[in-house]
Amino acid sequence: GGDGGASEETATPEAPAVEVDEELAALVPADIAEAGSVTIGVEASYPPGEYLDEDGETALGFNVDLVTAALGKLGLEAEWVPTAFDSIVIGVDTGTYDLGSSSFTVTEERMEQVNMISYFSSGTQWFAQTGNPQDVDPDNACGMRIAVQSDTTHDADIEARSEACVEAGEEAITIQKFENQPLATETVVSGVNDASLADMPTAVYALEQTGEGVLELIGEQYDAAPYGVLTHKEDTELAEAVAAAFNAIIEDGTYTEILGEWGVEAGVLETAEVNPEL
Amino acid sequence: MSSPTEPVSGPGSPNPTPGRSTEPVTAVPVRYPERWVAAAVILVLAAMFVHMLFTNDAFNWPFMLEHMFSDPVVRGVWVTISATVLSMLIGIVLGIVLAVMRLSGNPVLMAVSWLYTWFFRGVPRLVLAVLFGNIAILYTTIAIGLPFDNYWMPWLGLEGDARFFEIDTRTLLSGYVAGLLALSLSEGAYMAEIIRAGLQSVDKGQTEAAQALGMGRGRIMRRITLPQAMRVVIPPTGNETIAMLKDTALLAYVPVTIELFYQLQAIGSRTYQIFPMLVAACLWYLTITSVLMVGQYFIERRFNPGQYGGIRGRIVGGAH
Amino acid sequence: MSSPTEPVSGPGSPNPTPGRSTEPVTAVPVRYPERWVAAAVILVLAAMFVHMLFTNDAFNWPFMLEHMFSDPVVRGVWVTISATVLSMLIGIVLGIVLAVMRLSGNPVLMAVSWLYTWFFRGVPRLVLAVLFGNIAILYTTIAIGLPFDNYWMPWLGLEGDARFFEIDTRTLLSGYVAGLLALSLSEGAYMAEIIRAGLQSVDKGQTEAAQALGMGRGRIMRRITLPQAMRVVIPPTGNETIAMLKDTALLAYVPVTIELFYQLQAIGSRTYQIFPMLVAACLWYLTITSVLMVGQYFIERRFNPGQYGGIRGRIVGGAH
Amino acid sequence: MGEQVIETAEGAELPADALVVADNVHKSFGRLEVLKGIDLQVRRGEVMCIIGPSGSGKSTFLRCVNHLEKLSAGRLWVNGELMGYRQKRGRLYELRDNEIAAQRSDIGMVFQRFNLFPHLSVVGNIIEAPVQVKKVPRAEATAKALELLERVGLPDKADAYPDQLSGGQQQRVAIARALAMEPALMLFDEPTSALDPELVGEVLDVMRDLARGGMTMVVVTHEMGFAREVGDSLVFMDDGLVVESGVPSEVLSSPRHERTRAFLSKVL
Amino acid sequence: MGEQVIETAEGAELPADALVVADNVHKSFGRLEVLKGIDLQVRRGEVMCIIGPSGSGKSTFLRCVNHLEKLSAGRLWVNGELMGYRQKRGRLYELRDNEIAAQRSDIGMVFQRFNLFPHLSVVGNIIEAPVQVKKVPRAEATAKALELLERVGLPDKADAYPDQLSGGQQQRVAIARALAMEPALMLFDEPTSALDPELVGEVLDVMRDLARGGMTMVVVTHEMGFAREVGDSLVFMDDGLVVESGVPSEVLSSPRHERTRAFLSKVL
Ligand SMILES: Nc1ncnc2c1ncn2[C@@H]1O[C@H](COP(=O)(O)OP(=O)(O)OP(=O)(O)O)[C@@H](O)[C@H]1O
Ligand SMILES: Nc1ncnc2c1ncn2[C@@H]1O[C@H](COP(=O)(O)OP(=O)(O)OP(=O)(O)O)[C@@H](O)[C@H]1O
Ligand SMILES: [Mg+2]
Ligand SMILES: [Mg+2]
Repeated sequence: GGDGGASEETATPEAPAVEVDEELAALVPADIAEAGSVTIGVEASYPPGEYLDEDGETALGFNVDLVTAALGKLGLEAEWVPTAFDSIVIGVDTGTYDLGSSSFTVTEERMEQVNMISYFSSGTQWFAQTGNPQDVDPDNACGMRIAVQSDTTHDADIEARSEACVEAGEEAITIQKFENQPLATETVVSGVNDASLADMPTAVYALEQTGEGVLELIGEQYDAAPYGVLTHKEDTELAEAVAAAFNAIIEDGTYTEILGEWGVEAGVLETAEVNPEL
Repeated sequence: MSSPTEPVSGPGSPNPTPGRSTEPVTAVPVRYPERWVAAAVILVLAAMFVHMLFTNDAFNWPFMLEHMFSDPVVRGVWVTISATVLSMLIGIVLGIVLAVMRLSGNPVLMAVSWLYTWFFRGVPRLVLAVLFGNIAILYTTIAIGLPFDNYWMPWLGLEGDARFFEIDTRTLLSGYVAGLLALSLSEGAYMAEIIRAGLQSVDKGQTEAAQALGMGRGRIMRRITLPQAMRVVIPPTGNETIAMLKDTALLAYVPVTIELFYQLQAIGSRTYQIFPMLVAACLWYLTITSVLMVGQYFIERRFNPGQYGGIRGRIVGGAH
Repeated sequence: MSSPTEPVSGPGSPNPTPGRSTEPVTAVPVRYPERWVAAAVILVLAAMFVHMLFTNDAFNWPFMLEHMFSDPVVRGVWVTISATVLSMLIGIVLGIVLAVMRLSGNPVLMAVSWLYTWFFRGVPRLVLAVLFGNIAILYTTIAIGLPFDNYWMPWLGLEGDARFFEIDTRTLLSGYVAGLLALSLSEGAYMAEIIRAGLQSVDKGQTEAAQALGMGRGRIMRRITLPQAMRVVIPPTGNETIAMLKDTALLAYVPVTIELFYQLQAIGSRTYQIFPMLVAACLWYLTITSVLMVGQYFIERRFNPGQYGGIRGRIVGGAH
Repeated sequence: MGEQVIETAEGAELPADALVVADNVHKSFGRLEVLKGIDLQVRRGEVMCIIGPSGSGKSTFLRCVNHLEKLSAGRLWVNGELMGYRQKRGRLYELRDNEIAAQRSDIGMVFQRFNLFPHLSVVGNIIEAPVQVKKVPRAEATAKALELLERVGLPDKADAYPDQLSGGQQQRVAIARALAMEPALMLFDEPTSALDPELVGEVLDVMRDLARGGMTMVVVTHEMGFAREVGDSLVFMDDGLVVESGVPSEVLSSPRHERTRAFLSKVL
Repeated sequence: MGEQVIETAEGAELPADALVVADNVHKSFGRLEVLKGIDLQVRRGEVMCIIGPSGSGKSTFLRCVNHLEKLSAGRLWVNGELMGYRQKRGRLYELRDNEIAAQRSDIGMVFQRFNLFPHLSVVGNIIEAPVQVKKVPRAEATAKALELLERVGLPDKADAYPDQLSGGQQQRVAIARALAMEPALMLFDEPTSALDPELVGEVLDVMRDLARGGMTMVVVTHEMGFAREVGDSLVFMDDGLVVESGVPSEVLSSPRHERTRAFLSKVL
């Protein structure tokens, strides 16, 4: 591993203050407006999207800032509850959480179960050791050793690429699936695997954390897909309000400000939508 | 009405006074209404629970049934079962060796056994799974040769190294084998404690009798002490097996992702039908647990015949 | 050189033939070179392991030491310890009740105990943690009243319901309490098996002697049988405690994220220093495990005095 | 002879001076009938010795007396109380655990294999039941225990553990333990047969003392000398029945039944 | 008397007809000296009975004979072999576990508490050692076991488990188990003292038979009748020393030492 302590000290961006938009606030369901706050389930282990601060309690990240800003437009306080992934979806389903937000990629299958409000777009980004010593080419990775976080869209992506290799009569890709991205990244740093692919922001963050000159990006991001905030399937009212709030911060520039601070401008989305067409 | 009024006739008091009280004792057993109330409450609660299971939408039974038997899940069941069985078998053998070492009286063996137990009870299985799965990060190659050659060879003025051959660790351990190793090594430490308790519960007269017959230490352990320790060893071993069944989910950290729990979770996170998939996991684990418990019942009966009729008491000794 | 050549003098053969072989027996013990070789190999391997720990960059010791004692982590240690202790205490009490029920001979109690054990051994703790953390998924409100009112009230032509008061389950259980409940209920099932094995290992003459003294069932259990079962119960209970220490990591699913392992992982994923944080977890768990093992040693000695000098044998009976 | 008679709660009439009345006691284990109708009466202060071949049901009978075994048929009274049951309107009702325990606390029993509690010290063994059952204050119970240990000749073993005692010492502690409950009746089930010959004497001495003190005792034993010297009556059991009973010296010297004669010839 | 002499591997000269030679055997447990210098010789075919008060070291001596206890000082030979050690150039070397086991397989031992293996049937108990240690084929060992059961009078108990037998039966199985190894020497440690008087006869009968068959036996016992009738020699031990020895009838009727007299008066 590199000496990750180096970038430890980089100041985390301040979330900008937003003003309440009374018109939008009126869209919020009465009970929530009355409470004045929403609870949001978050799996805080996916920097820079969402992760825990050094106090071990506060959620940080660009997702956190975006959602907090949007809710600010609605005059709502955001209560972030760090939890495990399974618990977020179940919690939203049972009303334990009003929203779920954790770098969730929007898919058709998922939208059958919950409402998803798109607000950010992330593509897939490959990276390898500096200089790409194994000469990994994302479009022809046959026979390489590739690390990936399991159960992500990238997981499905690399599986498909491997199958294509086999069909083309070439060697399959050796895929190693890890429970989390840092572990996958670690194996690229140590040379156990040749490259990895991840969400673009995550890949950038990995580069920062592993230190200067250890890793580098390969190629451009591709297959951009939106991230979505979850609400209960029947909570369309709240979903619409949140979507409108996102559009409001896109409008007034808070949105780009936040993306800029976190260095993820590449993920900018034109408009937020409830259950967008993919 | 009986009336045993015959006088007590001097010192030879036990005068037979037959012909009375011949009815068999068919007493009304003590009533425990509180138990029946408790049972009724439990039954009602259970009924409400089952009713909830079938009426609560969260369970989404049709979806669950559709995916519970899909190919990758069924394959996962077999991986989980095989990993459980194999790691328990290795763990038990290791546990026996460690327990015997611990009780051997030999300070070297005792220390080694203690250290092993300490270390592997202390380190979480998850960490072991990660470590064994990623051993390549720690050692990129494993070399057979003389140790610390990089220190003493230069010091002796020698060049090169004292390694006879090297293996690339990326290919040494397949994920499954690495995971199995992590689970077995950890289980060995736990089994060692259980087996130690079992061995200590066997009367030492048994060992002496076997020694007096000219049996060697190993044979006494195998043929006399261990079988008698089984009675005490089986129930906690059942616990360990059932816990291991669930711990195979840690294989995902190795990473071995063809395992049952991972597969169910994968479906859950793909479709956001998390809860039905958790219930599916429960049903699968309950099924396998039931099979294991039946197995435990028969093994217990095999090693503890007295308890189930047949042989009377546990205490060796004449009728008393 | 000794020469006991005195003739065997008729039937009274044991003629004292004193004055010879007076040297004390100071024999050379059997040498086990293989043991020393094994010990040496183990030592070298351990040395290499330790050496690797300190020289391998992946471990990044300075980083680890810096974060291992940060406030949230230390708080996490206390949460983990308190959750372990509390859930084991509740689990043991539950286990005793269940084991006694299982051995009571009363079919109702036996069935209830069996069902409980079956269910809670079968369901993974992770699922229990999720369920208890989100109990609302099963029942959005918990109502105290007559059961199945929605069926029989309309049927009897009544309106309204037969519920006396209702609680919103989302506010019923705090996360910590819910998690504790999940762990304790599960532990109860495992402890029940362990304690059953212990109780069965006590000679039934002990119960009879206590009965003959006029002691009631509960008192016999508490004062006579349980203390004697301890010898067999302690080592597997030690296992359970140490396993529970690690299983408190499941509290994150409830969610209770102020727990040790979660906090360490959070640092790991924030900083991409996974290995140092895993090692920090190992060190913390090893430390707490060591304390627990010391505790176990003393408890074992307390309940098993014969083993550590003091009392001679285990077998009640005269010198032999 | 016109003895005095008392009427029990069930309406049965028992001789006033009988402490134990067994009325046609039967006991079967499954299909094995072990007791086939035992009628016995033990008066207050009487020492009754029971002899008989192995398997004749001696232990089973003693265990019936303090309800460690349930009768299959017949009735058994101790101290005017039906053991283990309550009779109401002609029906028997089992007693609750604590009621049976209360009945048993009047009856001391000494087992062949001592059955001391290995996890308690000698004093702990003795005071356990008084403190727990009779709620005697611990200090008082301990004082009493030391007195009893004196009486059985073990004043210096108060703090020893059972494992540290010889068999004879263990059996004497077992007797002290039973006496600590101040029972009206003592049952001894071959109290000396697990002992070395040298140790037998110690235990018999204690029992002899007890008998002299007026304790009612039922003793299953093979020590004919003891039976002859201490016993007020001797009962010979075989195959679940009382074959012969009477004054010990008479039964021993001139047994009336063939079976008794055969047995005595082997044992004496 | 000019007896024949054989020289052992260690260079010691032993009487040719002595099966057991104990030479100044000492044994201490910690600071407690239990055996204080025992000198004994048992000839082939001899039946030696040992008596003595409790704690005098009788059991400890027997356990020294088959090396269940290690001597503290002195030497002990069985069958011309030093038990438990090899002597080379004046130094003693402990034998390995399997070598000691081989020595023990020539010596049968019967314990006071039987110590049958509860998880094995009667036949299982008997054939265990022959099959496992001597590698006798199972069928052959079983045939032999049935023969031995016949000899100890239990032909019909082959498939019973120890828990299902009376004490006397268990002890006879224990004897059969020891005999199955065809030992040159049998050690009995109070084989009848855990038995009811009626059952004692059974076991003594078997031992009597064995003695008649020429088996060398060392018997710790309190059965003076047996010692008188069957024993070739009688040893009285007290406080870790042999106080008196000789022909049983002589020792029993006219003991030379005060201590022996006192002991016999209590036991007889
Ligand atoms: N719990 C039981 N289940 C089945 N059979 C039993 C049980 N207890 C005793 N028996 C049988 O009842 C019979 C009488 O046993 P009991 O112990 O009363 O005899 P005993 O006269 O005391 O003999 P001993 O002198 O050997 O002690 C025996 O055949 C015995 O096997
Ligand atoms: N393992 C041991 N550790 C300490 N002391 C022991 C041990 N074994 C025996 N002793 C002591 O050695 C002495 C002799 O014991 P041993 O059993 O040889 O006597 P014994 O003559 O067989 O007596 P008994 O007739 O009661 O069987 C006793 O004081 C006993 O307490
Ligand atoms: Mg009996
Ligand atoms: Mg002895």
